[in-house]
Amino acid sequence: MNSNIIWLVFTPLIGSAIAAILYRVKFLDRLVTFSTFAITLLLLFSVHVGQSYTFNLNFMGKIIPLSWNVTHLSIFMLYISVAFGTLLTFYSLMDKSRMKGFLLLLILAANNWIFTTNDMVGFFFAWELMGWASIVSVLGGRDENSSRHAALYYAMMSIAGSYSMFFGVFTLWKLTGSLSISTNVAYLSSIVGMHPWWVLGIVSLFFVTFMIKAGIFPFHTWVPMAYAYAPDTFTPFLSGVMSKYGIYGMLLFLPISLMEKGMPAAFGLPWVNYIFMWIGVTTAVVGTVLAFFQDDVKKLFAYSSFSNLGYIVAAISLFSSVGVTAGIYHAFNHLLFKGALFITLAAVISRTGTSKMSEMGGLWRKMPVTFFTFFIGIASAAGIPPFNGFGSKWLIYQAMIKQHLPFATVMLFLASTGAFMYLFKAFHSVFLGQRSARYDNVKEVPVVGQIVEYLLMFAMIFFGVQPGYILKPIGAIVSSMGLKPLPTMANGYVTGMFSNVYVPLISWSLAISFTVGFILFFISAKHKYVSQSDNYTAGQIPEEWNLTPETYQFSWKFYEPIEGIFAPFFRIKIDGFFRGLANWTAATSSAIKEIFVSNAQIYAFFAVAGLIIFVIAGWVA
Amino acid sequence: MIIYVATLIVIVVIMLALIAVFSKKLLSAIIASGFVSLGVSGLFFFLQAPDVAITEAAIGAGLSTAIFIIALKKVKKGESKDEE
Amino acid sequence: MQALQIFLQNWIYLIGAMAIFGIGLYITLTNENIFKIIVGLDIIESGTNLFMTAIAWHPKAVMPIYTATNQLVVNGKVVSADPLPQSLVLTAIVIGLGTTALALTIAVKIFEKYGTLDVRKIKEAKR
Amino acid sequence: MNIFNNAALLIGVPLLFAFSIPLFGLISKELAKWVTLLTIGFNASFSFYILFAHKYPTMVVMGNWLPPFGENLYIGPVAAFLVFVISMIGLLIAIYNLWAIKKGDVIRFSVLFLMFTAGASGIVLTGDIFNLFIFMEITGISSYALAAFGPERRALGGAFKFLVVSSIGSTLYLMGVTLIYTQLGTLNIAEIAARINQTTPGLLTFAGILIISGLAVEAELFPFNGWVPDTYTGAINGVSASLSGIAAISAVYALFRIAMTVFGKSGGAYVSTYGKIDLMALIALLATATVIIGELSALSQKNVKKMLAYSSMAQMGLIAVGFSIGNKLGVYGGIFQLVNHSIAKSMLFLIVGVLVAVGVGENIDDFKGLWKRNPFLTLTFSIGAFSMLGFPLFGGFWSKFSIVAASVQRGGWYDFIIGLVLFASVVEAFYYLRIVAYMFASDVELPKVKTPITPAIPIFILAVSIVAIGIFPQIVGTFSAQAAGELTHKMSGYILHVIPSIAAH
Amino acid sequence: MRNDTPALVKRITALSLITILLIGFFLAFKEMPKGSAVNVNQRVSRLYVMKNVETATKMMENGKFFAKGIKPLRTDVPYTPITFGKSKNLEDGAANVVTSIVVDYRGFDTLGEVTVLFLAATGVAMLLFGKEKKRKNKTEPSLIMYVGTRISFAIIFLFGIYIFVHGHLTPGGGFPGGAVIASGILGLFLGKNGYKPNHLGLKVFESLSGMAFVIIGLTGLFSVHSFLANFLPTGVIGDLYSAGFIGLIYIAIGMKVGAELSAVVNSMIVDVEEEWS
Repeated sequence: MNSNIIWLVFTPLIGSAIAAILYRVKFLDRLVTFSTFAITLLLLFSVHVGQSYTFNLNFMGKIIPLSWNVTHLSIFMLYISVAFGTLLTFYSLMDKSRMKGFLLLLILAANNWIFTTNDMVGFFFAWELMGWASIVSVLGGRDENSSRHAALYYAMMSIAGSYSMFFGVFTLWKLTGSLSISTNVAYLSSIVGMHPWWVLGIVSLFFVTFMIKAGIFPFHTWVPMAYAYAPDTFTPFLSGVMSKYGIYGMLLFLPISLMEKGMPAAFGLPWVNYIFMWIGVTTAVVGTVLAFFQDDVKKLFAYSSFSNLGYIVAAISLFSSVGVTAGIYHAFNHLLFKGALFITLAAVISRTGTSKMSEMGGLWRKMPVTFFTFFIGIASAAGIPPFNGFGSKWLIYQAMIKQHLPFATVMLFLASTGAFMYLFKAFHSVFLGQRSARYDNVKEVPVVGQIVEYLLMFAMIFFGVQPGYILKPIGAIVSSMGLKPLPTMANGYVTGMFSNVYVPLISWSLAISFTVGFILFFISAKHKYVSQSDNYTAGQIPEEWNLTPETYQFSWKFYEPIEGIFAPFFRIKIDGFFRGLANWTAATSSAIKEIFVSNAQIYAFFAVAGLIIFVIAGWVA
Repeated sequence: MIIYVATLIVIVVIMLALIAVFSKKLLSAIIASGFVSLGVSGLFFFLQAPDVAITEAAIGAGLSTAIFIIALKKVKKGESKDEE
Repeated sequence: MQALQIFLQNWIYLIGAMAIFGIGLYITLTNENIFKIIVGLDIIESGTNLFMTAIAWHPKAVMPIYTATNQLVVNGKVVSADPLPQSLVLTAIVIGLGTTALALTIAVKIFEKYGTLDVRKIKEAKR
Repeated sequence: MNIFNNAALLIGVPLLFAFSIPLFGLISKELAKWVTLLTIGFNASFSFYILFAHKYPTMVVMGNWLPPFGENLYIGPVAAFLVFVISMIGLLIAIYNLWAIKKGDVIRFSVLFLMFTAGASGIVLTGDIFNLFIFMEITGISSYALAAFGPERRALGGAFKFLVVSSIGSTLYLMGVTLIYTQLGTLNIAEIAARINQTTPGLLTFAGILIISGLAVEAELFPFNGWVPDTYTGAINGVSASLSGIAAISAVYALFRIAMTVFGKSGGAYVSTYGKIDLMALIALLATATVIIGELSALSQKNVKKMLAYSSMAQMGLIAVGFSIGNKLGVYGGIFQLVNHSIAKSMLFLIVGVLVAVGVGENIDDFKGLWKRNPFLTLTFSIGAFSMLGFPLFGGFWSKFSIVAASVQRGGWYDFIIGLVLFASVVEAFYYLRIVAYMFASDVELPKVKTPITPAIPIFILAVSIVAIGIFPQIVGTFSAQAAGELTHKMSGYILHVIPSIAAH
Repeated sequence: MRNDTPALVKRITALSLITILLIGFFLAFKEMPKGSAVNVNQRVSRLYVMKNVETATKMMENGKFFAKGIKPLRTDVPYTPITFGKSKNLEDGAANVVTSIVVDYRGFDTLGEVTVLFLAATGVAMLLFGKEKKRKNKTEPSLIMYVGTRISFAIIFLFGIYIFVHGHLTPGGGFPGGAVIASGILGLFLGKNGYKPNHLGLKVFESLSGMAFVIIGLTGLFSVHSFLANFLPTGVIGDLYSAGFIGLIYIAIGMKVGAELSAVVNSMIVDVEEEWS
């Protein structure tokens, strides 16, 4: 009984109350948010695996035990989310975006509660709390109309998702009579043999909610809008941490993932996992393809983030020791480099005022630290060895090949090459290339931002070079799930099934060659500063080309030929289904509105007609 | 014997109610409903309910019809006022 | 004659009450003029009152008032009409008056403000 | 059976002051409003005393004639709790009226408002089926007059529709009561409830349908609730707040006291009724239709007040779904949601009232950028909206949670019902969040708007109570649990308390 | 069912709905005791007519009233025969059993009933509130009308008072008495254009008589510990002072209904200019 667990939930609630009161003074509000995050981080050190806490709630006429207990998975998730949150709030101390502190703290409270709870009531309460708090915070984005539209779209999806979990929680409660997650999961895995379809039904109710939150294939349509139009300092948290709730939920229910004999296997995997793996792969591919053609940089990274989620889901659904380790490891890496990318983007957008790539360019001289962080973020997102992205992608491929799924692995390769393409496009059009006159007086991020960026750079490189520090806790999680953890020799090694890679050696060789190239570049090349307008056309600007400063920026229609190739696929709109549902509801609502024809006599008619129907029903029955 | 008188009154009352249904002018409908109340209060007499008969006569036939006609006057006056 | 008399005693008041109730309901449901609707409501009220008093009566009933000549209880059995529904009808009549008075006032005000008595035109512009 | 006759003051004192207000009015208009306020305050404190000094279950005998022969008021857990809620909401709306009602006939308005609240608490207290009709008429007539009050012409249209439909409804109710009287020979609810199975099934079903339809008009179930949107939109905001807050409680109570206690079969996990068709299933069907139609027609409304009207109709459907599930948990959820809905909905109407009076319009686009113009009202509106949607940290969460729990627990085609209800509440989430989103939009520069003090008090108290219930559900939860016990077990919960010797041998 | 459905369609559907409803009613009536089958002895009103509710209550308290299967044994509740003019201090002295039910046994209904009428009158007055408008061309009633109504008013007024003072002896009571008085006053209105009754008097009278009724109820509560209980002795059945507090209540009701209905008539007859501005 360690009451600190409860304090994990209550400190953010109290902090959010204080922040709500101090809402008028912008800086104080951010200071309170940051300090609450920091306190929660300190509190985290006092919470250890295996501790639990129960609180009796007098509800529904009887005593409902709300229970918290801390598992390896929850400790791991807590540490990475709260640490990243502290970093983010420390960065947003100086940022002027309209991020409401008390809402972020509410989400933090829900975050701590979700990760540690062991009963469905608490889980659902926290899930809904996190849901509506994030909906309202997405509202505060820069551009009013689109952020309202995005918030409403996100609200509909997440509320519909939580209602399907509502159903799942109570069907389980009816079956087992208890509300605690562990007993229910155990019960489900016990009866999976007898009637697998029943278990599949209940689990799919939960998985729909988790897929919506994580933005997996059929339910990914809200992700680009929500991430793009949310306040800039909230998007890192939204994309980095909140998408991991879906993954955490899936990991909770995965142990019963129909591995038992009940299910016919396909390619060595139960067919449900096989389908789920394919869903992950399609998410990755869809995300990458759609990311090519975005002009808004935040939308581009939104697509890239849910395609990385696709990677994670593909890895987890294999449910082999390598797969799950790779999934969780990639989740951590994704949080790190996606968070870094979005924070640097927030800095760039707050400086340049626009998020359109075609309007940016050549900022690296003006914002060098942000440039380097962005560069390392891009490199690790693409999976280049010395940085942290490499380890997890490499492990995912290992897991896929080990599971003899050649076709899916090829698709994932395609997705990751595509990833490199759009990452490079973003990197080049934001920082490299010619800087237009507008950004001459752009200044670097203030010191606070730079500290955060140095920390992020250090983290990405450190976990890239020494993956062991992360793989050890993940190993603990995997063994708690009943799978054999991966052997990690020294901290440096990342061992797949067939080969192991001594990562530090690779990174040192890369670092050396990189610095040599850099020195050569400085010594030899006679480069002079060329203004943006006079490099394309060697001096003249032919009228018939009607080039405008924007179109000078070569990120304009960067991948037009590829767009041509994929054009036929764009006709099938993924969110056509949801848009169709919305139109159908609007149509039925205006049809049903006709019933209230505001004529007293017709209402009397309805009353008498209703009465007659029941009289007839009385006779018939 | 009395039951036949009562049946007669019931038939008269139903006829009056039908007049109220099919009358075009509002005033005749209201007077018809007044007589319906009167007929009903007569029936109450046959149903051995003197209290109810007096009340129905005083309130149903008397005051309801009076209020109806007063309200009709206000509306009729209003209509005539519009035509001026 | 006997059978007709018994049938009449059992059914005539109920038929009368339900006929008035039906006609009142018919008026309310099919007329556009507000006053006609209120007349319909008034007739429905009279029908209901007649029905409630009809169930309190039986052929050999006596007025439920003690007078020098009127014997309500004959060798231990009550022969008078049932006074309870009659007291309910007393209340129902006055409630009918209250509702009709309020309905008429509202009708007058509707005519004053909407300018028409047609129930189909009493509605706000559909924005 | 302890008889606590002083509780008759709950009805006696409001009546006395209602009759005397015209005299106070001769002195000054303000005094009339204050008398209404103080009398409802007395009612609130007396019911607070009964509730928290745990004086219930007790009975008030009228005229020294014990129940099956005379009339009685039964104050069980349901009645004590609901009277307290009605009086508190009535008190807060009376405070609002101090500020809102200035022009027109103020004295008679306060008389009608006082009797509206007293009539509603009368419905909840009474133990006699005809007396229930009388109190329904008292609440009815005062709500017709209150709904017709006000300068706008749509008030009159709405009041007329309400009057026509609900006078037909009360006639049907009267017919049903008379039919049952012919076979059982009594008008006391407890005795009818105990002896309901001695009636012939054909008559029982027909009388049941008549009574349920009569009550369904007030309780806003589907075919009978045509009048709701026009009356709520037409009436001035103080009146629509009291209609959706107070009249709703008494109407739902009356419907389910009759459906569950009078017609209900005791025993069995789920309450079902005697007669050829199960009235509870019938009500469940109506309620689902109400929810879906209410939510969908609210979706396409541009006027916030009309939207609130449709949404309160839909919430009444949700409450009726909760009750009609029939097990203890369902009734618990129903009562909890009823209280939450009354608090939140009356607050929302009061806020719209203040906004209209202060100059902000009624349409959604007038609400744009309200956060900049008046943070207090925007915040309270969002709290009310979030509680209606059932978001955590607000009252609505716990009640919606228990309703869904109960209906999934009952299973069968109740799963299907709750599926539709959840779809409808996603639609409801959309149009409430649309208003909230409009309010927080900040790209429009409009002058600041100051909230007058007097209406701010009730709005603040209601908002605080929503959040308090959200954080500590036990405040309302304990009472609704006891109330659910009384409603689901008709013999031990109600009948034996009123007539102890009815099943002595 | 739209606003503009043709009248014929509306009529046919209304007719069919009503016929089905009436069929439903008559099917229910088949099972209902009617005509000679009506047996007042099976109903609770047997105790009201025989005025032996107290004996029935004592029987119920020691459990002999409800037999097995919750069958109420109303018929074998012992009773003492009541002879008009001789039997003294019965539990309820009114000779008119309907009045005893309306005021004594179920007095709470009548209290509600009076409030309903009071609310209706207040509602009417509230909606028709405003400054009076002079109406010019209105036909002046003839002299006969004026003099006739003034004389007949005195007689009607006296008759109304007779009805509700003798409410407990003869049929009629507070409500018809009040209505008769109101129709008398209506005559005054019709007698002269612009007849203005004394508003203040009407309002005060109405409130006082209403409060009188509630105060009688409250004295019952404080003296005999039960709201609306009879606290006066019930003399010999048939005398004028024989029904305890029933006479008082009916006088209060009669006055109140009379004042109220005339106020309703007054506010409806007068033309009013609404002052919402």
